[in-house]
Amino acid sequence: MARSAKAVPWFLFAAGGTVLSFILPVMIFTTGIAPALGLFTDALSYDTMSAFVGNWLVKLVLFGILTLACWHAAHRLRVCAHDFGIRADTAVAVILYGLATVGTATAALALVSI
Amino acid sequence: MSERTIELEVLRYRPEQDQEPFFQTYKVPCEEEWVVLDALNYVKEEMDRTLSYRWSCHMFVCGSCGMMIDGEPKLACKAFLKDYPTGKIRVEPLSNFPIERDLVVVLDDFVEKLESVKPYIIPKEERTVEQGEYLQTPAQLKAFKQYTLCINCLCCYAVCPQYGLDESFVGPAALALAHRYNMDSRDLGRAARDDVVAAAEGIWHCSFVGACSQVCPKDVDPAGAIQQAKFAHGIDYLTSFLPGGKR
Amino acid sequence: MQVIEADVIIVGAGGAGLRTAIAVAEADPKLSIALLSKVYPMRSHTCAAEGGAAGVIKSNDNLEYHFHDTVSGGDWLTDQDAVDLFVNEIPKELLRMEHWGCPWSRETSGNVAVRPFGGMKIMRTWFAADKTGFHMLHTLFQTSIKYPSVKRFDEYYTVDLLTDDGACYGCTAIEMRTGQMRQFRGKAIVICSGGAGKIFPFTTNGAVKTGDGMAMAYRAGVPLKDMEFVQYHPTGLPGSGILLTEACRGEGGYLVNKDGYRYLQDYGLGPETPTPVLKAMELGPRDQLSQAFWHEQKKGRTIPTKWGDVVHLDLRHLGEKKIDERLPLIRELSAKYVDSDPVTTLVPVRPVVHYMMGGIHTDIHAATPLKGLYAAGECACVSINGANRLGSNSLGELLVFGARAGRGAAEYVKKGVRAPGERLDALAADSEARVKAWFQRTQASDRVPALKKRLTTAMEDGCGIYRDEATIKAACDIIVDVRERFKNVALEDKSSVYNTDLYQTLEMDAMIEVAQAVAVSALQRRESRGAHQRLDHVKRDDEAFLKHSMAHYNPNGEPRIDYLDVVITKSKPAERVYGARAGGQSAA
Amino acid sequence: MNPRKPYVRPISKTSWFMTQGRYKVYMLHEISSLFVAIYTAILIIGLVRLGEGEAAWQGWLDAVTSPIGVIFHLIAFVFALIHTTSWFKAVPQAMRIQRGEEIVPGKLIVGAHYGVLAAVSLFVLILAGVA
Repeated sequence: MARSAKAVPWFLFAAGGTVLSFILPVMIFTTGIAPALGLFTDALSYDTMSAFVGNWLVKLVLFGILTLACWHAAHRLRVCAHDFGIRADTAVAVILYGLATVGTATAALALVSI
Repeated sequence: MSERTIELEVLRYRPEQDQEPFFQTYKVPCEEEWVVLDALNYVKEEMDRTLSYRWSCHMFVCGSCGMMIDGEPKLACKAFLKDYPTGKIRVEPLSNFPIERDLVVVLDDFVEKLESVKPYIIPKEERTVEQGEYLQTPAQLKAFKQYTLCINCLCCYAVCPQYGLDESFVGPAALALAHRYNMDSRDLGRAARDDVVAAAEGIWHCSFVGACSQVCPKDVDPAGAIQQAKFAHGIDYLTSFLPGGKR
Repeated sequence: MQVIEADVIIVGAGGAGLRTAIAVAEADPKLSIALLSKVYPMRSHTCAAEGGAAGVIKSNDNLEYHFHDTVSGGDWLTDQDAVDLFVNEIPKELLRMEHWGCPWSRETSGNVAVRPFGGMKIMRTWFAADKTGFHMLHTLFQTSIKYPSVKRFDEYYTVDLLTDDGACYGCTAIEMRTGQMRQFRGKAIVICSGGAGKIFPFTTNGAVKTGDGMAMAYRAGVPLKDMEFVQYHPTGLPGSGILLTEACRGEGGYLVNKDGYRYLQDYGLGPETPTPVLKAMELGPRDQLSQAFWHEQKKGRTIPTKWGDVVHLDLRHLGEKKIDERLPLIRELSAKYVDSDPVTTLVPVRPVVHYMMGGIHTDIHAATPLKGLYAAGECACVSINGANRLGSNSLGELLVFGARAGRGAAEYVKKGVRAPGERLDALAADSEARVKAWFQRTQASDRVPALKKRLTTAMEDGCGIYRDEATIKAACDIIVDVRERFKNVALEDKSSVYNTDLYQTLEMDAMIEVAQAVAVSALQRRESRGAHQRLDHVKRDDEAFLKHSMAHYNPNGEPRIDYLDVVITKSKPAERVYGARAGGQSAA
Repeated sequence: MNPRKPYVRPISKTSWFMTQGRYKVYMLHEISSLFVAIYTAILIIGLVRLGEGEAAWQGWLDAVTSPIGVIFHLIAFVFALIHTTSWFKAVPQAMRIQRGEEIVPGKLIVGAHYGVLAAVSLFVLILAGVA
């Protein structure tokens, strides 16, 4: 047996899991449930959001959360695939970590362009 | 004397005559205070000499009598009949292990794994007997004591789906034992154990189902040990790429 | 039959066997070692030892004290040269265990902690909470993995020794998973197979402790020494016989009768003190505490239960924190098995068969009279335990004499020994035939479990805490009858794979031989000493019996008993003194 | 001749988790990651849309508040709670804290986590102007 590089995605998974455990419920509520309930008058308007996300600190925090969420989900889905009986682990890893990379890059580009 | 009759459904498998296992039911007159092991002993002595199972100490410490009792891995000497009010108890050999015969399972794989994690002190500094003991404070002892309590009953392997699905996994008890030595203030062997413990088949194969810790009759918490080990070995891995790190 | 060769063959992989294996490996890594056991090493009964291992380490203690405690505790039937080297070597052995990772309980300074124990003048018992034997066994097992020359044969049931012309060259053993016999051929053999508590119905001993190794050596012509000395531990749980360690009392527990009275003060162990005083009251020696129970029972001051009469162990005043830290297993066992949480409730206890002081006769080098054959641990009798072993000396014994056996065997092998191959093949074939005979017999009138019940009941009735001519004689007669009937029993399971009917039958064979050695030795020792108390010979008789009993195997009847002088160097036999006069320090 | 014939009991590689309650609970935790992934993708798309201008942003907002969008977010919210509670429950095992001779009780660690959860949630809600 030999030492494995799985430490790297695991740390991203664990960090992501921890951050999400604190922030995810309220985020989903804020961006996905509250608007439908009409709880916002102005908060999600284009101007407000542009100004909010335009703040470099907000960009940084959002980038952190989104990146960790991508990698957390990718790693856990890899385990899920195994648990559902899919044994092509390498292919699964390439696809999922590839998607996480795409997500990370897209988030970075989007944030920079706002 | 308060007696009650228990229906003991035992999974039998006699390799020399059976193609596959089958359930055999014994009606066993039992004392109220008995454990499942007592009922098995009654069967062995009074009803059926051909029933095979392992046991010895009858006090939760030798680890011989781990078996599936109503689907849960338990020590037969710690499974009290009073906790099974229906009077029907199903006894099977530990899951995830090949059945040698009846309730006896093949343990070779586990024993190899236990040996593979270098479960002995790899000392920080060699010490002679004349130099006396290593000093170890009660707090330093506490740091690893819980992980010394494993009796190798294998209940954790029997409930670990990752081991069941893929027996290359080093598994809960062996990894917890490696952690026990890594956490010992006298030991400096974590790097030496890295090859096996931090392999893909080692701690990284664990997906933290946590079932092992739920069934452990000695509260060893192998699942916790493995997560802590992931952190420690993970840091080792990352820092090994820093300048001056040992790869 | 497959032949497996090794330089040193060790039968039994408990504490003594593992220590022996490590000693051989360290003495010469080139020697090959075959370590056989009928169970995986961690199942061995060393794991059930709870309280601790005595060894002089603290500055207020000295080797002389440990020597005298052990010699007087053994009622002067100990060999004092053996005790001398034992007390000398044990601290080093315990330190070695520390270096190998044994999780000894500690003082705040980081030094190992010691606790008081029965019959010890000074606190000197090293401990790992109340699972000392468990931790020692696992430490030894795990450490043994470090040595590539140790090859284990787990779940091999050893059947017979192979001896020729006054020397031992190996053994036959059945691989339990296939049922096939193997011939193990070596140059030195070490028996570390443990005691034989299972010859009694009510015992702290696990199922494995059936005296197999004792019987094997005995049949091979090695005498069994001092077999009549059977230790009753004063505190076992009624029903199951589960051991509640002496450390319960070392930590300050009381023994009280049905009136809540600490009755030990009536038996020369007083006066009572609220906190423990060494060598007094509950910290008296095991033989005297068990005998006091018997007297209380006769006086009607015990508590009747469905599992027999009991007294109570009171730990409540120790408090939850101390009980959880020092006696966690005791708490768990009491709560589960007798529904009594010691933090809040009295725990019912009664004396229970615990340990065989006697065993395979060896010298101080763990060598038996048969060349190349060694023995260590409970199966052996060196003797350091004499007529009554002190609590916490047995774990030390298996280390000291396990190591000595290993070193001795290694040295013996290096002298150059050549096994007489053809002769051994013939002996192995005989051994196999003996086992096969059980398979070939057709159903007999007697069944093994019934015979076992008869045997163990006879032992309890005849060789209990107090004995007399008539009761022992009755036991002897039953054993003769059982031995005769056993010759005709047939296996009910004729299969090969993991046939536990076969192994229980082989165990029964051993138990009969060992039980007979115990009973006949007891019958002929017409005195009272230590754990051997005769109602018809109430006094110790140094004139006639300051001697070791030696039981010699007789295939056609009861063993022949002769006697061997006790080695006395510096401690002349005297009265055993406990209680106030013993001058033990306070252990609070 | 070797009479051994060890019997290996078959385990389904695709439905093993239906055999025990604790495995089902575990799979529920694992499946939360699917909703994390989708939700994260929705957010990233939202940010892209935000950068593309007001109309694009409004389109995203309409999609999120559509019935399907709301149903998805309600389910995702439930899984987020499953993730949070199971993650907190596991923390004392994964992160054992020792103070001197005492192991800090798990309840204390878990309690502290819920405290932080409440603070973070409140902060976000105030920031968003809901509370």
